[in-house]
Amino acid sequence: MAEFCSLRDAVAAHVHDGDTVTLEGFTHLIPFGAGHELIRQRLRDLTLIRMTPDLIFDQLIGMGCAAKVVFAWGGNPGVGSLHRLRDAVENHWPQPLEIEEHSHAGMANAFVAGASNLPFAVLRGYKANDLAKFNDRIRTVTCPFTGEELAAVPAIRPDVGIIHAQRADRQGNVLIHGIVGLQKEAVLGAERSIVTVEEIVDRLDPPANSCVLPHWVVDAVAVVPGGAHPSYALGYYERDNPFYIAWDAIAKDREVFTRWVERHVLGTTDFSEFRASIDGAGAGEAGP
Amino acid sequence: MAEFCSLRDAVAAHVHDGDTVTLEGFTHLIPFGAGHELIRQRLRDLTLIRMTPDLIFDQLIGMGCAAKVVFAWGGNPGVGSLHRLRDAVENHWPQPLEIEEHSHAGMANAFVAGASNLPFAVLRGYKANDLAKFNDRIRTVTCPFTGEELAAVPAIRPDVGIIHAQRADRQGNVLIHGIVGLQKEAVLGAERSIVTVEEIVDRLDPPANSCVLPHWVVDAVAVVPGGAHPSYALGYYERDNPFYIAWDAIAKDREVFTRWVERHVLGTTDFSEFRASIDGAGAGEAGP
Amino acid sequence: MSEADFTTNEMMTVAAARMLGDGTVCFVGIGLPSQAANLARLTHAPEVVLIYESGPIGAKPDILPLSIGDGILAQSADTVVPTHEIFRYWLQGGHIDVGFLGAAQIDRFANINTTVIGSYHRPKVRLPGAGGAPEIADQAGEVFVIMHQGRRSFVDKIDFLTTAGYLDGGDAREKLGIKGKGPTRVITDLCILAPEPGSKELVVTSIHPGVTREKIRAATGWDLRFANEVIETAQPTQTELSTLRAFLARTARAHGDDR
Amino acid sequence: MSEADFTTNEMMTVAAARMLGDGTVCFVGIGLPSQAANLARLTHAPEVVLIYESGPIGAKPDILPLSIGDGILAQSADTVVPTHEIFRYWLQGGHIDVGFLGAAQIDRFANINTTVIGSYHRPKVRLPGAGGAPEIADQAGEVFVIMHQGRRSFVDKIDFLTTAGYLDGGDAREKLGIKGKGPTRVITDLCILAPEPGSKELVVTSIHPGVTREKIRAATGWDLRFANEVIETAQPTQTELSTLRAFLARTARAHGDDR
Repeated sequence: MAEFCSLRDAVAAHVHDGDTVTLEGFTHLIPFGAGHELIRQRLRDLTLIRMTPDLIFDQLIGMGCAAKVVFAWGGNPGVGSLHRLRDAVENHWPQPLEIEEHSHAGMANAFVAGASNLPFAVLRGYKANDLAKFNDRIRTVTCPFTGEELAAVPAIRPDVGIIHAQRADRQGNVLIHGIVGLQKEAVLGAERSIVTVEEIVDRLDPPANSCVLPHWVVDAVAVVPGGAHPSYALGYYERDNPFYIAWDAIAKDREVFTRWVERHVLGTTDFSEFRASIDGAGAGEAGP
Repeated sequence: MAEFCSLRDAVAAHVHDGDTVTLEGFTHLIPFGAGHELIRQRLRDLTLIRMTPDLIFDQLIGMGCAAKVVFAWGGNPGVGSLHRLRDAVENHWPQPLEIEEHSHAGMANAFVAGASNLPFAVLRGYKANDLAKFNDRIRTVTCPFTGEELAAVPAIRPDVGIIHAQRADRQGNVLIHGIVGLQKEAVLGAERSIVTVEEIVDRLDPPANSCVLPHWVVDAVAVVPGGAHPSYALGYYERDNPFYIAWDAIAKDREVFTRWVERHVLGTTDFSEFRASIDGAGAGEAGP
Repeated sequence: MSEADFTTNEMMTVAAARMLGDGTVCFVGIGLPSQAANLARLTHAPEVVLIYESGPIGAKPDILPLSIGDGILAQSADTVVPTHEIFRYWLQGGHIDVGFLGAAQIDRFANINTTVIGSYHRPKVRLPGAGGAPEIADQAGEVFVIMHQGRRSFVDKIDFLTTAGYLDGGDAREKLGIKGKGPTRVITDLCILAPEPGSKELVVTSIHPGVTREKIRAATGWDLRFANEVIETAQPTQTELSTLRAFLARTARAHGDDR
Repeated sequence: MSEADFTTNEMMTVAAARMLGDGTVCFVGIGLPSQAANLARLTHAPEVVLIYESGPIGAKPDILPLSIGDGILAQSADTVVPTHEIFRYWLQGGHIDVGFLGAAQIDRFANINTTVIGSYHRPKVRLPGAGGAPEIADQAGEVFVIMHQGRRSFVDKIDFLTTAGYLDGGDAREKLGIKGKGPTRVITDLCILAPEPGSKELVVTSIHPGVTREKIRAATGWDLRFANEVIETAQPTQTELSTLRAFLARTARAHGDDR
């Protein structure tokens, strides 16, 4: 049953050290506000799951929140590398990072299997490439009708599913529209769920057959305006491409990165303060 | 690529004796017009697939079009039996009818697997009941991660997928809204597809994330106004409940049934003539 | 018929409706279950969430649907999802509290037959089949069954096990790893039955007003037992009756039903 | 720069765009593939159907998206489906004619590495990873690869096989039951390569204007061969160039890009 609370309370109540956590949103609606709150509350040893890690995982990894990352494509879209992810994998900084690496098709199917309460997903995939050589969670099953061998991956059923959505109504029913990615699956397959939204409205009035999460499958709803920034929220604000571009230089250097997070994330109490802190300068300055 | 044509031409081009054919639509948008055309063209030895057979299968079975039916629930919803289905199973009239019987969950998953081009579907289901005893197409697979045993059913990949939808645009893009059932899967998993629609519009203007079938996955689009009657088309007309009620008496008796089909279906050249033929009298009279 | 009087059907529907707690997420079968679930929604349980297998989630129909996918269900729902999603994400996903089912035949361990009377390949009567019931009974938190009681429906032995109740009784169900609690209540036009702790055999726990034990036993195809404490079902309140009757009257008008 | 002149990047994008037939259903990777696919749509192939893995089907962006899920893709699409549906129903379902990919490293048999340079567990360079490419290359009818040519990208041996081309060449691909034809064209800033019939080794089939064989060989990490008949790539038409430049100018303005 959806409880309305601050994002700080939602994270404190539902996310614990060592949890498996997914923060989904395919380019659209990436839950940056929630990711920052994980950093502020200094969570540790998380297994972080995202099909496309993006800057939010770069920040979490660089701040030492993650013991393991499950992913399929870890880059800064249209810009280049995720330098903090690379530094963790290449140089174990700030700590070693275990990785479980899939393809998009594998992870998309794994989220569906998770929402379906199945232990595994079946797909045509991982054919004739090296992914399964380095990931023993890519296996096979045999069709009991045709004898054909297919790929199998374990279902994604995280402790906590965190997403950002456009809006909720006063009961806590959530509407997502535009690119809906794997958000529905991330919530339905999770033990607990946190949804940040742009706003609360009196009536949700969803279009026919749109993506709605009823209040009784959501644990916490927190209003975080702009909570997907520098990603975007269709109908609210555009993707902040200069932020993504500016991030490259910030993340490239350990010290610049650390100063940036200390100043703008750890040095602020919530996402609106963070937004004020970086205002007017793309991703803001790194700080002294 | 969607070709616009008459329903008669669509059926003549795409449906052949012995084909496996699904006519989907869960209570809503049942393709009655297309079903009648199968009867008019006297197709034989069809394997007919529908989760909930409904009156359209009663008519096809009673007219001897079907060699086999794959289904999960065969009744006249809210009224009672499908008498022609029963007569075929119980008394082999007008001919023996093979049945492959599933649960809704099994068939729903089988349609998804079909649209996904997988040979089988995995589900938690068919537990501790007699269905698998009489259907060797209900089997098991073992999870390669947990060792758990789950149910498996073969994917539904018919020769022809036939559905009715609210509308198409001039390119042949199709919009379905309201209860969308398994229609998308029925088309995407089929070798060939026929879509009947209420009307053609200049602009489809689908709501965000609604159920759209692009023109390049549809083979034939035929305009058949009222083509789901006595089922309904949300936004166009309501379900004709008196027809469903009247059907009970018509279908109960072989001769009454046969006269009814001969008069109203075989005695008409298309669905608009059929509608005129029964007009004003529920399901019409059975004829002399 | 005055509001003080009520039929056995009305008693059955009212008794079944009362089982549904407010806020419960209920997977609703068509017919009697739908009638009872909507009566609950219109009386004591305004926040009950009604899910129909065709796709509507949070349906609030103002008339009783004749089919499981009437337009009123889609139009009044919080959201409508594809049918496969209902079975995969919502039912199998573990989000359903109560499955509300009807049945053609039931046995003493609440096993249900909706498939055939007689042999499978040469049936005396071919029934509609399983529909959604097997997985609803498997995966919903618990199941309520609503059905008329009689010797043809309450049978000593079912001819086909369509939907598992407690199988041979005892812990047979748990032993097979079935998650849902199973049929915790069977509501009929005569009484309410529940599985006896331990044996899981259905015993009568509540008798509807004016019904005798003899009448119930006569309408049961096995040697029916009664719980140690059997209460009398509270008769329908005026609110329950008037709400139900108004609902059914609206329904008849809307369906143009002249039966 | 006058319209008569053009850069090697422009030549690459134009040459790649020309590969896409009108009406083709194309699964589009971000970056160079997206640029080329949209140029095709804006020139000779107005009915090309562009599918992005985030969910948009039939996207018609008037600016180049920076990411694979920009708002303009959703807003301009015929429909937007969940990401899993893209991979399950549309790609695996067999509805994609062409997969249009980029790559970090490619070998002589068009096998692609986008995972690591060096060893997997102790990489010299950790690349982004597989993304959608392995299954796109497996399941699309055929694949076009667009990438810059150089000794660090056109390598004798890839360190990690992320996405199968022709594996060891010959019929190695078919033998494994892979359905899609694989990379039938590799378009670079210098030339166009295609698998030689039989061996499936990439050979140069078309050389961009002003580029020498020596330059191409110098930019290739293996002993590159040329097809028996090598043509010169037709230089960009004025329409192609002006359309591409206007598209990129609109993009730069919209993204506030001051790079």
